[in-house]
Amino acid sequence: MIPLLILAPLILLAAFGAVWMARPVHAALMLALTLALVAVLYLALGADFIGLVQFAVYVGAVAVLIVFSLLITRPGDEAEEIERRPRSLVTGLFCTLPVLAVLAYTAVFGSNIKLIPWQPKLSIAELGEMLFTSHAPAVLALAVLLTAVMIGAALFAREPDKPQDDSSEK
Amino acid sequence: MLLPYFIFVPLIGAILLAISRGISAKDAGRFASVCSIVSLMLAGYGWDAIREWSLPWMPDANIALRFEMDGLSFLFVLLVALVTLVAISASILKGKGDRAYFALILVLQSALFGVFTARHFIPWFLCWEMTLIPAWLLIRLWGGSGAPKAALRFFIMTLGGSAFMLVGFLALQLSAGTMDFDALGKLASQGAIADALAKSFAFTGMTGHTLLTLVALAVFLGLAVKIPIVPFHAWLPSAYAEAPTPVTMLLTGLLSKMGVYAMLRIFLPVFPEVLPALAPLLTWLAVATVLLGAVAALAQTDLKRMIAYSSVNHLGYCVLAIAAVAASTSDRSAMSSAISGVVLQAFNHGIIASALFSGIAILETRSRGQRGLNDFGGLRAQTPVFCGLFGIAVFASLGMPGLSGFIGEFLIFNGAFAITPAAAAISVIGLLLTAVFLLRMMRKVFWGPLKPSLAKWQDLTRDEKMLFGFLVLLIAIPGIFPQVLLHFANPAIVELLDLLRPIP
Amino acid sequence: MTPLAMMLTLSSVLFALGLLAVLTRRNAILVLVGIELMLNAANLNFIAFWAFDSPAAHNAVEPALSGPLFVMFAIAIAAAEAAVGLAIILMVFRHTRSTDLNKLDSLHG
Amino acid sequence: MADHYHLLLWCVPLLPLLAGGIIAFLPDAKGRIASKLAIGALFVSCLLALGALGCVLPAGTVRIPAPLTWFTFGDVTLKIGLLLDPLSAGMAAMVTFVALWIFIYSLGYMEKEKRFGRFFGFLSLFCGAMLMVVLSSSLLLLFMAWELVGLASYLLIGFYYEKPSAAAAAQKAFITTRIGDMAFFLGMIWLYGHSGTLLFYDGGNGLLESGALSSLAGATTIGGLTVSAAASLLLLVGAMGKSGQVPLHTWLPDAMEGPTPVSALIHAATMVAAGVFLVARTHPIFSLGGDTGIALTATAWIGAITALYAALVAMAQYDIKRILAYSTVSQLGFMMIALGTGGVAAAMFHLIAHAFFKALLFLSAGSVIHGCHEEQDIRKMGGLRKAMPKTFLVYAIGMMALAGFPFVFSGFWSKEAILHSAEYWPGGKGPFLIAACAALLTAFYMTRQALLVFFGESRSPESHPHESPLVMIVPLFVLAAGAVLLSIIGTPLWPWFEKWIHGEAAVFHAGAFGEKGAIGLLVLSFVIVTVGVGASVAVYRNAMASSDTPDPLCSKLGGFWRFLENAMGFDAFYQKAVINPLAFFAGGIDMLERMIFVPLMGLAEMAIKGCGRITRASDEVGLNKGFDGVCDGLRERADSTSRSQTGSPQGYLRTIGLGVTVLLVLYFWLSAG
Repeated sequence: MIPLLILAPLILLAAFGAVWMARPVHAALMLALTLALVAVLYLALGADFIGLVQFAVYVGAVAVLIVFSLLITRPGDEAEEIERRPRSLVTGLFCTLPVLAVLAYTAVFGSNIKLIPWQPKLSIAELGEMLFTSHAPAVLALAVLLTAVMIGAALFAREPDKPQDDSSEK
Repeated sequence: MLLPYFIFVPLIGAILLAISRGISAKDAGRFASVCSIVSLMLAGYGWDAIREWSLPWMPDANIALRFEMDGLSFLFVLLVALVTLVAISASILKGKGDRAYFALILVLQSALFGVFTARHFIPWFLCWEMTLIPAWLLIRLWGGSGAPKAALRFFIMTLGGSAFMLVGFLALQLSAGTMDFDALGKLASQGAIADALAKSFAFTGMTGHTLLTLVALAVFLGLAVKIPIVPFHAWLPSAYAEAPTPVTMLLTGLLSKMGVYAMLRIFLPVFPEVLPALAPLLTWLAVATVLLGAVAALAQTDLKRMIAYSSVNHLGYCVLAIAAVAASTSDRSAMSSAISGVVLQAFNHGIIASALFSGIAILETRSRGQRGLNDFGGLRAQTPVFCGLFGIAVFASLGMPGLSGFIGEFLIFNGAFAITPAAAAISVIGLLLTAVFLLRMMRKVFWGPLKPSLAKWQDLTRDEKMLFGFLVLLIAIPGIFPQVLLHFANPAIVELLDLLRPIP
Repeated sequence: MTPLAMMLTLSSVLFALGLLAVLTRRNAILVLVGIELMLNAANLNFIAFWAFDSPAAHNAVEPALSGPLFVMFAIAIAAAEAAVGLAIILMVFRHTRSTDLNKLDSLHG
Repeated sequence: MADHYHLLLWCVPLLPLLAGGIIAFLPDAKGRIASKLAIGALFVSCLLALGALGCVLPAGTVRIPAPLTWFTFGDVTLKIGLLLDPLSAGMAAMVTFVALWIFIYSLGYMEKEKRFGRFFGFLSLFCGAMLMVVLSSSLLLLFMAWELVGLASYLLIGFYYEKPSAAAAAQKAFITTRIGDMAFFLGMIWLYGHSGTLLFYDGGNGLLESGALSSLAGATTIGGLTVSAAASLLLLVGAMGKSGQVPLHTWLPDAMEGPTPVSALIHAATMVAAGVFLVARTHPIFSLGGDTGIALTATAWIGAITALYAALVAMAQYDIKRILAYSTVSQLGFMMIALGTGGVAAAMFHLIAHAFFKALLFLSAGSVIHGCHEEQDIRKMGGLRKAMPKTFLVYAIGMMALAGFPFVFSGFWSKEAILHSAEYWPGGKGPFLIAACAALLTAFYMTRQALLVFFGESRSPESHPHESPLVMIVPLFVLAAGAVLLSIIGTPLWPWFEKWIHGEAAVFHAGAFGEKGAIGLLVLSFVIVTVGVGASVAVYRNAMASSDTPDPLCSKLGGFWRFLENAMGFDAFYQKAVINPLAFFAGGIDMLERMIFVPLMGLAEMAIKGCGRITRASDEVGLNKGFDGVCDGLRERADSTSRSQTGSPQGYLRTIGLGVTVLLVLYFWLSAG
């Protein structure tokens, strides 16, 4: 209960930063922070393995990937971003707030299921066994998916053989 | 399972020709002739190996893609392969055509194979109509100046006839529940079709016999246009004359035979119940066809039109024999003579007409397109070999014994005279007139003093000699040994006879 | 307020924030950031239900690992998605020299 | 033995046919091999034919090899084969023998010919076909060979095809005989349809055996004729075409356009004999109606008319070959009389005797023409007796045989036999009287010809006639010997030939002349010849002073003479009555085609096209206006709608988000409610 109470505001704060920061790199870094905090929350809740995975994959891979992508691409115009924010914020909130309202309503008032408290303990052995027995097809499918993604991403990201007409700008 | 494949060999060849860019017209022709030879060999092999092939297509409606090759089909398939080969060779020799031309000829060949082997109306009719498109294109695109009009007429007339035929067969499908030729033949021999028609079309208030007569007439119309029988022949002279000469060979040698074949395979076995009623009409139309063809040929000055009319005349004999079979009730030996005569006449006329048109093609090539009766003269002195070989074809055409034309005519008249003596006796005048106009052609083109403009003509080249020699062999051998053809056809003919008049 | 409700509220807000990012940020990469946030919100829910409800009480035969398993798969798929998404964005960038979504309107009617 | 015999018999017709076939495809421009091949083949087949004759010499011998199956149609098997009886053996021996000498003669006559080899090829084909006609044991095979004879004659008459007249004559010959052939064809299939067989003799089932004959005689058909009579009449028309009987004779004089050996062959051995042979062969069918049945009566009268007509026309001709041609027509008429009045043997005897002396006459006429540098007009000849003594000698023999000079010439005895059979014919004396007149005329015109050609002074002094080479003279002497010696076997004293044909043994019959009427007939024949010759000598002895002098009879007879000279106008009549109407009719049919059928088809075409137009119009009004209108409207709406598509992804997302939210709210609202 206590780690939750501590971590929740931090997570929200970091997430807000990720959404609000005008400079893309800052936003990305705030995202990394958010993900890391969520990982800590997992650890605190007893899901050690998931937390570690979250760390490794999200913080270590995805966030870093995003940062690199930002470095490769030309960042947009910051001033324009700030200038145009109020207008886009209005429409964004117009959509977001009803969603938040519904979700929050459900979260606060809708969870009337009867819970039986326990000491959650994630057994890595059991997890592994399940992964390679009953969930083996899913793992295999995932493996194929990841392979395809790897090849596809490499293909997409590859510099084209023949430079386009805009290559003269380089 | 060879039967369906030899049908597709020319089609595959046509597709290959269509997609292979950049080969010369001559190579295209060679390739087409190779396809033709391969299908000929496969057909010959198929005679021994496999006779039947069937694929249920819409079993609920009794529709099957059923093909079968008996002796009768085999002779016609053989004729298709031979005449196509000759037409392709003649085109090559004439320097006519390109890739598309040869591809269309091969498509036509494929469809003709289908027509002569299909045993169910649906695949048969598909092939029957499929012959029309390549033939139309061949006349339209490679023909003379009047070709577009002639081709359109050909197309419209035959298509119109087919439409009636389709309606007739739909009526049979609705009432008898099948369009399979053999099944219909069996039903017909039990006299069941008229009853079925009467039941299905009770709302018309007509008797089964009347209905069946109407259906038979509809089918007859489709066949009559194709053969053609007077008065549905008017498309023929212009189409034959305007088409490029090798295509004319295909038209007269093969397309007209479709009608004759269908008469034997469909018309006689399916409608025996109304044949006696229709026989007088058929007989006198046949006599009219014979006489009109011969007399009109007498008045022609265009060699191609003359031979075209002579084809009308020769096919008239086939119709005469078929009419005799229709009229007969019991004279089995006369009927078998008539049917054998039809088969032989159809086969031999295909070959002979090809030879005659090859000769005209040679005349046309040498004279740069002239083919008038009076454009030539005295060629025998200049081109003795050509004259000799062409003369053999001419004499075969007028029924000289020892050459193939005679046997068919003898059997036809033998059968027809026993059943319908008056009609046969009148038709004999046709035989006489054939001699008159053919010999007049020989005299005007080959005999008499040599025209000075023809003094530089060369005799046949080696290739032309080979082509003509091949045709002359095909003319001479069945003339002396008709058994080579009858050996194949006779079992089928006996079968047909049994079907026509079931032994009680 | 039960811990579960708190967790769910947290994830709701996180989801809304992600959605806001998706809808308002003009940089395509930052839209991807929003999507990651929304995915994480979903993952939080899985873990929450796993952590605050005993599976034994529901007579489960198998070990109660559905939540973590789903999270595992979700993380893997999210990684894949991020990789492909970023690759696409890179390609778009190479074409248009921009990652500004407002400029990518060739589907405009 | 029978089998070997069978093969050898087949060789008789097949050897010349094969030789002809080989020559046709032989690359032999000069014809050196061709002539040897043709003569060799014919020589062998002549020996075989003589051997075959020897086989059937004993009276009553007939050999019928087993027929071969030619082909099978339906359940029916068609058989053909050869037949050796006195009739066919005698004919075969005559044909091969006479033809052989004509071949040898041609070696000399055609020596300078360009197409020498081709000529021998056609000759071989001609002989082979004729031998097949003669030896055939089946009416079908006979008909086929008959047609081949026609083909060969067509090729030979048109041998000088560059000459339009030769080309026309060949065509005329083929077509005129084909008129007869078609009748023959019908008669044949009629007989076949009735009796179920075309074999003459087939162990009791043959066409000429009692079973078939009685069924033929029993069945009646149109006009109350029996089938046998009707079929016989058709066969007779066929024979008339081939044998040049009135009114189908017009081709025969025109056939002179061919080279002279061809004329000899046509007139003597191969072509015209076929018609007479056909009637002789099928005589049992002809005679089914009795001696005065319609078939035999028709035969006799047609023969009589022909004999008289041709003899009259021959009187007024100037062309040496044309006179001989009409004399052939006339003699064929005699043979027909003989057949009609019941004497197959007399007809055949006259046929064979005639073959010898007519071949002789034609060949010597050829020799005359050759010697006079291709001159054929007898008005321009004269006095050739001195220039061509050998030719004159054999010509005189031939002429006397034809005219029927008494006792030593075969022609006398054969004609005497014909007159004999005609006289005792129960059907009337008409044919007999006409035949007697014709015989008198024969003596008259033959004497006229001989006088004009060989006697008197030459009427073309500038020409220098010369005797022909040995290769042409020797055959003439051989044939002349034949024309004389044949009389031995045909006299009433020892009528061997007549008995042999009928399968009986001949005995020497010393009292023959003592029989009733025999002496009278002999005297009559003698008188006829004497009167004919005498009259002719009286008229023509010194009549022709120069080639321009008109014929003495011309001035006396006037118009009738010119009528005869034009062969009684048959050609002009046919031109007017048959050929022109036919051409007119053909033109009419062609017009019919162009004016009626093609427009009718045009109507059908227009109807179909009209349907097409209507369909198209209805498409345009109904479908296009309706369907296309909807489509156009849709497209306009779509244009305006598509403007709402901003292309901005976030705009779409917002819309989706809003939509999802609304749905969620609705869901909760409703589920809560």
